[in-house]
Amino acid sequence: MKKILIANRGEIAVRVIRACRDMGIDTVAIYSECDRAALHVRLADEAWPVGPSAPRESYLRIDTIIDVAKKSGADGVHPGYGFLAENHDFAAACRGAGLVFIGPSPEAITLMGSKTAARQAAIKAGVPVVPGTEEPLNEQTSDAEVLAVAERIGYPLMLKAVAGGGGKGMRMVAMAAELPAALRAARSEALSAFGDGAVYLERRILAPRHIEVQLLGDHYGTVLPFVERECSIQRRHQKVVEESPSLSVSPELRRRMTSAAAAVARTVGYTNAGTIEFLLDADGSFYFLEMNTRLQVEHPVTEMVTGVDLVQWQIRIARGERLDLIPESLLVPRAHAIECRIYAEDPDNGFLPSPGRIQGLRVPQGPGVRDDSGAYEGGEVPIFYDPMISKLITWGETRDHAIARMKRALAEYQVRGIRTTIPFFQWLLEDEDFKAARFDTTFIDRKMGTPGSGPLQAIAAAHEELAVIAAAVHMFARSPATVAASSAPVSRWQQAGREEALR
Amino acid sequence: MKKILIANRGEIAVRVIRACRDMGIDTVAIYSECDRAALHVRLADEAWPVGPSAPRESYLRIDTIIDVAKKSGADGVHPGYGFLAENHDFAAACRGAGLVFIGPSPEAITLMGSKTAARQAAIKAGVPVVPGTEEPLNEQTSDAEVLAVAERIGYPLMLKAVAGGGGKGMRMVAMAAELPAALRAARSEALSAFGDGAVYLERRILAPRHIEVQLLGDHYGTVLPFVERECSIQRRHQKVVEESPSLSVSPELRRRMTSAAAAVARTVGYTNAGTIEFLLDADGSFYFLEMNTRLQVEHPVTEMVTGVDLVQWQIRIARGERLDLIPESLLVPRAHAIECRIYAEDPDNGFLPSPGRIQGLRVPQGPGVRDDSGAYEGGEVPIFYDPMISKLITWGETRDHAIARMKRALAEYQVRGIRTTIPFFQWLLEDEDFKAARFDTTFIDRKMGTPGSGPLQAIAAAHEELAVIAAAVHMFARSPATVAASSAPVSRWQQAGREEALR
Amino acid sequence: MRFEIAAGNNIHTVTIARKGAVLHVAIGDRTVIVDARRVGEMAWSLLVAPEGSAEPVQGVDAALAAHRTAGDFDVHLAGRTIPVQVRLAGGFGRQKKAGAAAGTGPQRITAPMPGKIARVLVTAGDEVKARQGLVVVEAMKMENELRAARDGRVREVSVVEGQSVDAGAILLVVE
Amino acid sequence: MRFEIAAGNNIHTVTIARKGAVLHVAIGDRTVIVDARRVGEMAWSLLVAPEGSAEPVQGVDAALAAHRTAGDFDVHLAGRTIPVQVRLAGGFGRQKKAGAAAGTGPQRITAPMPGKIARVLVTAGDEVKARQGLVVVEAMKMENELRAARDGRVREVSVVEGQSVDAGAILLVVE
Repeated sequence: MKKILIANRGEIAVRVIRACRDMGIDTVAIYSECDRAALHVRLADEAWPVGPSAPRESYLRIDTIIDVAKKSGADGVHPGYGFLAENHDFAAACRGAGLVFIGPSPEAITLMGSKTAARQAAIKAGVPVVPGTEEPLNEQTSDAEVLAVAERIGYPLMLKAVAGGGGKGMRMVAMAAELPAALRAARSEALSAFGDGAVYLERRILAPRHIEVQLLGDHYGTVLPFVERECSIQRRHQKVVEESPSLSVSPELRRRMTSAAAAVARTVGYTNAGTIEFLLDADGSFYFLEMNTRLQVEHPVTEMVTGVDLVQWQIRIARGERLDLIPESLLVPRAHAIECRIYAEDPDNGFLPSPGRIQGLRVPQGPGVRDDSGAYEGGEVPIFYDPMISKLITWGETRDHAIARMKRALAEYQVRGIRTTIPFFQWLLEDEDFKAARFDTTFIDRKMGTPGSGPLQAIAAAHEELAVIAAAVHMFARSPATVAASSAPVSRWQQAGREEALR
Repeated sequence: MKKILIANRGEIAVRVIRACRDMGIDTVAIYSECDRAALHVRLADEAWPVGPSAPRESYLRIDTIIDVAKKSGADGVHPGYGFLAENHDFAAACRGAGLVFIGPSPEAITLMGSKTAARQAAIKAGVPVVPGTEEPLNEQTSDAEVLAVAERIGYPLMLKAVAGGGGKGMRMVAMAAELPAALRAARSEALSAFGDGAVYLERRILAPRHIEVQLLGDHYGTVLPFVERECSIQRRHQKVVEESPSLSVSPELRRRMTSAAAAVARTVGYTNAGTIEFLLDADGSFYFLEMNTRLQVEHPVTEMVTGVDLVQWQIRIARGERLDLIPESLLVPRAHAIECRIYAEDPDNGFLPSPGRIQGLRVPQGPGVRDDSGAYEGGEVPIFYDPMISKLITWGETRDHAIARMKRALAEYQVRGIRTTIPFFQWLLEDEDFKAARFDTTFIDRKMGTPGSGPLQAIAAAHEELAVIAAAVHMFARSPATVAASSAPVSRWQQAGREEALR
Repeated sequence: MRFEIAAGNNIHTVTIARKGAVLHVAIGDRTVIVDARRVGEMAWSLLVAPEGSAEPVQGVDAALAAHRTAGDFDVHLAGRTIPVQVRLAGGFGRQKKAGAAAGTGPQRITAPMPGKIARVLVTAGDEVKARQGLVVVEAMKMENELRAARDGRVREVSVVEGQSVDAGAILLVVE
Repeated sequence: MRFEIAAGNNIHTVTIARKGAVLHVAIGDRTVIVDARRVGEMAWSLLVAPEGSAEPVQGVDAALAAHRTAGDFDVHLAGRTIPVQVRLAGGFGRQKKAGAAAGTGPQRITAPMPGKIARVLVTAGDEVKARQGLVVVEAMKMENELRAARDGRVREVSVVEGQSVDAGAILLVVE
């Protein structure tokens, strides 16, 4: 492969561009109207327009994207995550056009992409699953029929998109009365995110941990699992913090979970990168939840503790290389890594989306810090796409060390002009239960729902006073009277910003 | 230790601040007049002025710094590298004031800081040294006397500052006629850098590699060596690229060199971080060169391949902790790391210093990249100090991978408004000999001195044309006629930059 | 120079004056000595004298982001984001009166962020109850339902489904 | 709009015009179609049509840094730093004449960078040889000796040891 088209945008497109550059492979970006000046467009070797801003008219347009791939002379396509990453038609269209799809086969996507079929595969591999519906409930299934199925499974239960992933189209349903509204919302979300409104039901395990196993499989039958990722810190079924390893997984449990994950993948002849998600119950039993047939958002924590570049390996596998990594080395984590997903959402205002222009950006640097970002100072965060603008990952000699570095990095991180979830993480990382790794998937909702657990943005009085001082200084400096009489620094700054005339 | 004063500036002050923050320790920065707005001042918990911009009036003022440490309530002092880091009077003054000096004892600094005494210590430890003068040649030594000593050693030879380090006060002397001028220059540099103009002479090993061994020693007699660093890529005896491990060091040689290094340190009862520098001859024999009794600029490459935070360990050792790292793990490098020192020098103009205001800064991000920097957009690079503004470090699964990532990172790195050595590294990293690790300490001078080896800034015609287009677009966009008639993006940008009035 | 600055639940009266190389910032009955250095168009390196001291040594790296309303900022410092509103002395008094007047008038439902109108749930003339959903704004693949603050009647609907709106745009009015 | 742009050893005549959403940039006898989007005060995302194509798809992320002389820039792209000088059409003709006249006159020794005068090696009236050291400027702990370009006599020394100088400052004149 000499040239790869990245059928995605944002931080993951940038991530793939970087991996390609490290391999000496040319890159082709695609962009919608509002993304003309996005970072992935700036960093790619080529960039082609694919349509208007709405995803259905651009990043989900298989025909346009295949056409661009051919015109640009690309010989491979990386789908990233989201958009078309788990769309078997897209994988098939790539194959049909003679392009290498950097991911599993269309057949594997179809099979594991159906959450209900995937459950069957897990059962076949001898891996326990959460009790739930055998068949998908498509858009034609009436509310009454769904209610009947739900009664059989019992409440509380989880309503999930058959074509789902990333928490989209997922709802917890505590009682029958909630089902119709939840069904409507989940279907609408699923339809908009995946183009498929079918859902299924699963019993809700109370207070489970969400543990997942990264896999790589090559075209010669080798499937290798990696040390687990702990992804229990979720808000609205959306992961917000991930780490590796999990403090709740002993080496013995790790052996069993990673073997189970690899067994599921082998059962379906899986190739390229994929992830098996499990629920880990408080009693130590685990259940197959679903398989993500693509790269995960949180893949960097695995990279940080194993040293393996997963995107590079996706490409190497796709071009026919053998997976010659040492299996044992992938199961022994090197210390600890943690990731915080930085969303353009306002944690002080119900996590309301906060798109807009980034007026100022300071990215943290230094030892143990990695920032995978699609943002830059002056860039726009559009209203049309997922609000995640970057992923901050830290590595430390211990979990405490990784968390300490994360706190340091968050304190250095400034994203100005929009609101982000950075303050939310600062609150979270101070929580005693979080620090002790005492949590499950209900953690955030419980903590944030507890009255008196303190407002998220618990601004200390001292910080408030300093903010008042800073604002006063800023306004004072720019008032005409004081600017004229001010000292060198201010005027020199202004002078430096002045553009000289063309002579 | 609750509060540490960092007796330094620039990237290393920032590096130490970050380590302290990771440990929950408060930080006190010091600043000279021109550094009021420097990054280390911005990031520290406290910042105290210590005098005018000239180093002798601020960063070298032991009395002022001790005074600030006491007034601020600091209980520890980290000297960084350079300035007072290898000044035994400073270490002693800290001790006298009841402050923990985060480094070796004043006695060890005195002993190993004298390059001639250090040679004696190495001989005592059974480690071979380069033939040279036994006694320092102080400022009173006449040219004639020095010439006489030089005749005995034989040309070519190296002239070095007794109090030296970092390549300062060092000159290669090919023949007697060159000695007086070299002596004058080396003494002047040494005096200005270390406050001591004494020099010594050493036989010049032809085409050696510069290999060094990082050590940590605690207060309970444990001295642990780390996998070697390869530092042969030097310009004017100043390291510019460092990596770990060295491709020229086999595991067997590593065992011998690291044991020799540890033996020297144990002989002098060394504590805290230090580095033993060796010359490695083409025949595989190695010679003790000197010991640096401080943290090295290039310590991050060791951190990247061992996972050990050396600055944290300096602090832990200083506060009396035991060095409980697993010795073997420090000698087995995890893949490969490489560092490029970004200097504010113009490689197209004889590496002329290039201080000034940084008009624009884009720092590379993504997997395997670390930037330890003292720079920020809008910040000044002063004329008074070392021109190094940042260190770019990459890690890769192999040396080739680390180099590929370095090239990618350099391509993303933009430092605008001053000239830097970034283009120099892009030239270097394409060199076939460099890529094959076929080099010694004369590499850069040979490569750059070879006529027809191509100009450093071999700008391809295609890039030149693109630069012309970019400049034309920029000038076109800002001419009054076109700005008025221009499309949305330009005017929106300008609008966003406008400050609104106070109502 | 005198400001009123709102932060959190407090409105501080702040007087600021240059004295030689430093600024004296009076907040309430305390005067803070500040050495301020601009490090960007909207960024400051402040060194602040701790309580009881005249030596400005406490480091505060502060950057501001301006809101649409003049004088409203997010102040970023110590990894926190603190919204503040700055007015010239007396500014809040005037504003509060205006606000109070508006409080009793019709409810203007505005877009909390830029987005697209996913659904309009009412039409002009409809009677609505407090907490009833009026309009759904979609941004970043999330739907946000805006509700009525109190009972009333829809006077005017200014948007249609599918329309893009800016933050602050008036979507409908309930009286 | 027409410019003369010097880069490397070449002076390019460049004509630039907007045609719909793109720019047509004529360099010599080739016209390049460029889709330009500003991404910062001095930064551009350019998409350039490759030779023989009308589709602007080749990505060029370019940022500029202005020198003191108007129209002189460093262009940063693809990790390279490329100095260019932009003049309105005919600008270099005028400048070259002025430059030629200066070439035969007295040598003005100027500071190549901001720094401090470490040593002055000559005094007014001294005869100097080509390559002879005249003054040493120190910056960033490195000493840089400035030498005479050809034989002559020192007419004027404008600096003293220890003095700070800006880049471009005239240090002494040799005639």
